[in-house]
Amino acid sequence: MSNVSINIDGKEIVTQEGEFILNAARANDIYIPAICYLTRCSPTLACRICLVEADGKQVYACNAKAKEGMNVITTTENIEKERRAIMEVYDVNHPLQCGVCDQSGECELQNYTLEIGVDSQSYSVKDVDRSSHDWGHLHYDPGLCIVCERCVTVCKDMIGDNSLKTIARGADPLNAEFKESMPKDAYAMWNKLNKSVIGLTNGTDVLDCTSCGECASVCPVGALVDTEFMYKSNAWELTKIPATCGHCSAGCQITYDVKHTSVENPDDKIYRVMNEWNYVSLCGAGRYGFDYENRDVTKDETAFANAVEAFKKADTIKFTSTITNEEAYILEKLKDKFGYKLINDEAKSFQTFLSDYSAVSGKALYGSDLKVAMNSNFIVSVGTAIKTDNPNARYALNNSLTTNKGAALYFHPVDDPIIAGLSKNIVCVNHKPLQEETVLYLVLDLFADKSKLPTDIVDYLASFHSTKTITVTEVVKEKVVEIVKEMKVNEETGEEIEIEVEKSKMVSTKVSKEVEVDDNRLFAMLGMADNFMETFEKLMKKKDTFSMIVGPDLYNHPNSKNLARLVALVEKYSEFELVMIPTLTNTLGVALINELSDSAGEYAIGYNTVADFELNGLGEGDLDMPAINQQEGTLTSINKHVNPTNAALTYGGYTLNDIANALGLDAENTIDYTVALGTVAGFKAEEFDDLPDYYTNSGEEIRGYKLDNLDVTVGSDESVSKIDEALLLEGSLIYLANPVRQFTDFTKNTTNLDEKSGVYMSAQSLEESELSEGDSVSVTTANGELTANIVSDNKFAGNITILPTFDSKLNSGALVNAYRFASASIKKV
Amino acid sequence: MMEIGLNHYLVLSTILFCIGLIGVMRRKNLLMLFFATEILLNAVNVGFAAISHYYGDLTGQMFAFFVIAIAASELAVGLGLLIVWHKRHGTIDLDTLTSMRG
Amino acid sequence: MEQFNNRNVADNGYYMVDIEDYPTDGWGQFKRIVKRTFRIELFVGLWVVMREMIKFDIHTISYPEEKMPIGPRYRAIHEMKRLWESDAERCIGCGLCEKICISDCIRMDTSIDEDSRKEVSSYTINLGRCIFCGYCAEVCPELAITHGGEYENASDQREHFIDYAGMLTPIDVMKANAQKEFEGFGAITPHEDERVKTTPLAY
Amino acid sequence: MFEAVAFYLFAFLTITMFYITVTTAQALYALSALAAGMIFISAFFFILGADFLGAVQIIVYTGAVMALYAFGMMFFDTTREVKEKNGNKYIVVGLSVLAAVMIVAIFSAPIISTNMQAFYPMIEGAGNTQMVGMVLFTKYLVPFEVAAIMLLVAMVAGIVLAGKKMDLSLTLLNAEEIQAIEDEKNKKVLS
Amino acid sequence: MDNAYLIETVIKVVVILLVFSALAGIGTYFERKILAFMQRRLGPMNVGPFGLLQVGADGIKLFTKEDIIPSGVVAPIFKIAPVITAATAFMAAAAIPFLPSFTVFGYEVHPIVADIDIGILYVLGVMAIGLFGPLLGGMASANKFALLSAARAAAVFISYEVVTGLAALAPIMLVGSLSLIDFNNYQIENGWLVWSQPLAFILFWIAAFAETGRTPFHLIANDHEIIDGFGTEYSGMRWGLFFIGEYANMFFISFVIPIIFLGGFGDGSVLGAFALLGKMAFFFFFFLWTRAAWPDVRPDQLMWLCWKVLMPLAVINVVITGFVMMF
Repeated sequence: MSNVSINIDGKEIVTQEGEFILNAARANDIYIPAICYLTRCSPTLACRICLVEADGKQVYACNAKAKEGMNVITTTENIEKERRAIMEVYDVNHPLQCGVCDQSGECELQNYTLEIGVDSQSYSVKDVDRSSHDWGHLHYDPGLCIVCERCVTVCKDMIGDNSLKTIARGADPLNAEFKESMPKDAYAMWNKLNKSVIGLTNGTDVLDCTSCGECASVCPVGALVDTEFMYKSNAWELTKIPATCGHCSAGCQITYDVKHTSVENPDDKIYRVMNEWNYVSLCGAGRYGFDYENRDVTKDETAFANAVEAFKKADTIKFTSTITNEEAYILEKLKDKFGYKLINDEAKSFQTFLSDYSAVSGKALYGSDLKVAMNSNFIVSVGTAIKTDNPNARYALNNSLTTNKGAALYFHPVDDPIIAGLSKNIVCVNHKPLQEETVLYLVLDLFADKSKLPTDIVDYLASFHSTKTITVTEVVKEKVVEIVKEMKVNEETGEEIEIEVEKSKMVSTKVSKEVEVDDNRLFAMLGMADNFMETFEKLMKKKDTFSMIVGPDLYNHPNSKNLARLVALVEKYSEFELVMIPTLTNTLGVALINELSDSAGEYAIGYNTVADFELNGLGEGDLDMPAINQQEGTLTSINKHVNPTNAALTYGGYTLNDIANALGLDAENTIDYTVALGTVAGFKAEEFDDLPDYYTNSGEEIRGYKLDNLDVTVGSDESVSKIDEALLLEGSLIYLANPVRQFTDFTKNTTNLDEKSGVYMSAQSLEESELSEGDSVSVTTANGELTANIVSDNKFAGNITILPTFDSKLNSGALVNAYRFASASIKKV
Repeated sequence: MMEIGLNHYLVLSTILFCIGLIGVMRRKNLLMLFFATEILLNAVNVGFAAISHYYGDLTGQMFAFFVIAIAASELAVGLGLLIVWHKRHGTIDLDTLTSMRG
Repeated sequence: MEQFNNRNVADNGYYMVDIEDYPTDGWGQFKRIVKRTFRIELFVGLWVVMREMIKFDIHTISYPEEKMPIGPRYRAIHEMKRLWESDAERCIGCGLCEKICISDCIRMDTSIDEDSRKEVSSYTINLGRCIFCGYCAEVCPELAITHGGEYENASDQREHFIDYAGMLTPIDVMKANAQKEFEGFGAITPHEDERVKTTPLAY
Repeated sequence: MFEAVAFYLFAFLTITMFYITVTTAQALYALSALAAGMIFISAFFFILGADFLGAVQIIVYTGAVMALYAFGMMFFDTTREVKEKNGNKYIVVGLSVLAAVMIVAIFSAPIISTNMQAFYPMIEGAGNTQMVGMVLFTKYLVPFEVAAIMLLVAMVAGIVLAGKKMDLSLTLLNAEEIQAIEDEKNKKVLS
Repeated sequence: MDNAYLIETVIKVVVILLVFSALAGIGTYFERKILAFMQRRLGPMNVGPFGLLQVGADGIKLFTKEDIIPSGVVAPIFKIAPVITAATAFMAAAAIPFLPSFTVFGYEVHPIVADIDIGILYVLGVMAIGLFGPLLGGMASANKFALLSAARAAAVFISYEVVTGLAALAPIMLVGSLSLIDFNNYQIENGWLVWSQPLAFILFWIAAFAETGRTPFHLIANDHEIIDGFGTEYSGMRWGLFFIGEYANMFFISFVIPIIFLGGFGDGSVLGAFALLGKMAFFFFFFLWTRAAWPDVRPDQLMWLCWKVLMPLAVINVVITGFVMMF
């Protein structure tokens, strides 16, 4: 897109062609009021307050696109009149209960009413019963609602749940005289407002969605609030502590809103999590899973002495990737000093995958990030349960589908109705497990520039193609003219006479034809529809930006090396921008910082994991450690950003740094190591306190710094092995994945996330296996056996049983060899 | 024993004088030294007054008066000197009086 | 404000006290003492106090038995009022008093009650820290928190200075219709209605 | 009998007090004990019929001399512990006893002999004060005057020695004058 | 020494102790009441009728209060100092003839504990010892305000002792005796000494304020600049002893001034006795009166007044008296 320059209120600004005037103005610090518009989402045109005059015509700034030489005036007398009228209308019948409203203090209705100076009311209408509803974890008060539809918009355009819609209000129509007496746009806005309120799409009174709470977050008034937070605290009492969400690898910007617990208890407590909802969207875990801190920890000196002793005795340190970069660096330093073996299986597999990838691509890291994915209009997702592996990747997928009119291919063995329901332009392919290579070959086949691709691969791909003749039924439309007799009343005489009228109509007739088409055997291998190629061609219309998201299924795949090379080839020889989803919060950081070993030694220390001596942020181990929301430090996100996070709550115990100091390292605080990270390839030597953490008005993310994607010298070997069709999993399958809103033991520890641990089965498989929710079953694989209760989950479909990993007590990982799928037998006990 | 004679007073005077001497010998602080001197003078006064009484002669008392007068003058001049000394040296320790030592 | 800005004290009935020069030498001081001695100023002082004693014109009151009336705008210990209509507490838990309090002595916990309404689950004013500025009463939208005239708040327990129950109008007083409305700081003035703009009511 | 009881009582008290004075390391004890001892000494004078001497002892010694010593103590910063010489304790005591006995023996030797005549015998019917007055202003007039002059000289000497710059009052001086004094002090230190 | 004399003396001592201890208490009541009236207040009103039992309440309070010995003080001296003040005040009473002698059941009572012939000198001497209360209390307190107070006590007492002595010297020259009984008798014959020695009277009176530390010269325990001076660290009854000493001293001085200058108890009649009590009452009242009316002077002004005004005047007075007596 080309740059254009427009003039807003006499200020010459440069923006991209097709950019909305509102966004262009915001990016240049020009203020245009707007209530219903959400950056990144499609304009709603509900509030009409962003009215501006562009080249003499009144347009809506959120909807009108910038054109070269456009002259925009943000306020005219008429516009002011409109805005004033709009705000007065919003205040009509709005309850005067700011005193008890949760939004009071950060309410946009309050702000705009005060700013526009509404001190009197000219309009009125009879109110209807608008009593409030409890929608499960959300509370909706239609009385307070101004029907800006931001909740509807964000649910549709960002989240993809489509759980909310506008429904009829059932109010009396407006007095017709207002049409004349009040400004035009205000009247139109009011007319619409008076007809609708927000309702649920599922027709019940309880939300059934992925429970992200984003709708409550974007609500400008107190109409939608979290039930848990409702009436707990006023906005101004809360101290906002900027942080990075520590649950998955998305590294979302959040603020912990913190206040003293109660009158009696002055200790801080997190009341809610807020975000810059214009630029970042949270998932349910990020929003509601905030109280996972390690509580009431004091300095237990004996435990600390034991820990130091254990460190002196140990030869192995096991850890998970839910740690900060600084802690990972401390572990690495300790490894250098004492020769520990660092064990972290999931990070190790990601590290291996990355290095295998680099061997072909010549880059240390994947080339793209979720922002690019969000702005692209064709996305391919391979090897990830995207909804639960990284909700932000799902949001990017959905946003691309809805606002960019994009299309997507979703390859995954598990049937996911939520992903399938994002758009009609997404094709979900539920291939069999271990077929990821086939998928990647298909992607290469469909998208790669064959002229550049190594010839052996081109040949191999060509071997799947054959021509076959199929009978195609075509619909041919023909114009048929027929004579129809009609009775007609003679106007003069009043008699009915029969006349003949000649009528022509289109008639479609089906014609069978023999057509010779290209048959791609890969489709059949993946169980795709025969006519996929047609669908694919439809999807590919007007697509110019491509993104591929690959996930953890590939890292743990038995042939992961080959997959990594294939992925690299896809990125290299097609237009795809590549994103890899790191398994856990800081897997990327750990993979870059630590030198990991394969096998453990004799005496292991575990950090947040089971070992001979456990350091634990969950409050269960031999020595307590702070949880992520009690720590300062940096986390490396999927966007290759090193994001700072701050301690929301005080922590009274020892940290890893204390142990390191006792063992001879020297740093006052953990964050002293932030600058030392610069010695790791890709990281920068920046002080923690210098790391920025904000978004600009144009939506640019200024948080921490971006990792350098370094070049890696590679040979010219681009060979990949062929598809091993013998790899198959027999029998009923299990898959290691988490339910929505759960990631690790930390999310399990929170009070607001109520997902139970157990064996997750879809309604379909429950029906087929004649089991019911709550039954205790034993799952047996070649590697082991576990017993747990069945949990029914309608967020996925199909016949695969899902075993969650967020509960380490369940120890579901022991059932599989690295790869997330396994064949298993499930019996009722 | 019950009849108190001159000897009793003289013995008392001796004891008090002895105490005063001990004080003069073992004190290092000049002010304490002055205190010991006052004890010496008082011991003598007791003797004077006793003799005066037992011999029906007022001369002893007269001397006692003069002793008191001397004590008062000694105090005035002595304290003045001490203040000067203290101003100059910040201490009134006997060990600091060494400027005449060869 | 003009009358406060004029700091030319001489024009406003103030006059400088004529301080005589201090004598610098002994003779001067002697002269002064003689002068003062013979002007018998000291005895004027003696006479004044003696005169007052003889007149026996006592200007104090015996405090615990008698008390001075205090003005309606006096800002002593807070009172939490109840609603005349329902005897319920007026406080709605809006938190404005908590916000405006400049000595940070008000704290409240709010929660949702069984009727889905906001309820104040605990409320304290730390009177040991309160400076009785009256902002809380002024900002209260419900006239729930007001200042009363109760200024005798001695106690041997600091706990007693944060007592909510003591500030709330007792229910029996309320039942007896004996709650006194506050006329002082922050209360509605008699002309409040004139300041309200009317809203059209079409139905 | 009263006389004996009084004598032994006061003798004991006096010796105790003076002993405390010379042995204690706490200056305030020394001062208090010395003052108490002075008062107890005056009791002997009252027992011995020298009423005037006793009153003078109290007024002059306790009222004036000790008060001045206390004043001095505050000046010299010795209100607390004082250091002592570390001599051989027994030698000190022995020498003191010896010297005291010798001095008292020398002075009292002629008195103990029986052929003593009273120079100024007591006059019947006159009080002690009157007799003291008579003797003092007749036979001892010249020594009395000399003593008076001595006291005057001592007073002048005391004032001159201790009273340098005593008339300076920092509260009455202005800043420049105080600065000048400071400068003068500093100059002395530097030179 | 016969037994009757002994018993009489013991009774007199006990009576004086009791009466003046009580008077010290009642004195505080009068002081508070009179000061209050002069300041248009009511004073103590709550304990007993017109607050009369306030004294008792205060006494109970002082006796039952915790006796605090702060760490850092020189404990023995600290403890004994208040006793010195109270004791010397009462010791001074030994030589004061409070009333003319009278006869009870045929036994002549002399209302004086010890009629020694150096009475006035004795009173002065014992009052001089009274200095040691504030002095030792202040020095032992380990408190800078107490130490300041001790220094002031030493300076004021030594200085005003001189004025008192010299002021009393002229009357002594006239009377020719140090016995207070002789003073009384002299004035029966020759008229009140205040007429022949007005200057000495005034000087003695002024010095009395300094010796008792009362208001124009209330510098030793000056509440508003050195807290409570030597009493800062004291609490309970030890502080109460200082208080009793101060008020007892005021009463004794109020007796001594009329005895020396205003004819004492006169010829021994009942009228004379009441006249003495009346005079005493006036002088005591005057102490309170000045406290209500006059401001305090500065310490340096006090010294200046003593050495440069009062003492020269006293010396001149002595000299003039001597000359008048010679010729």
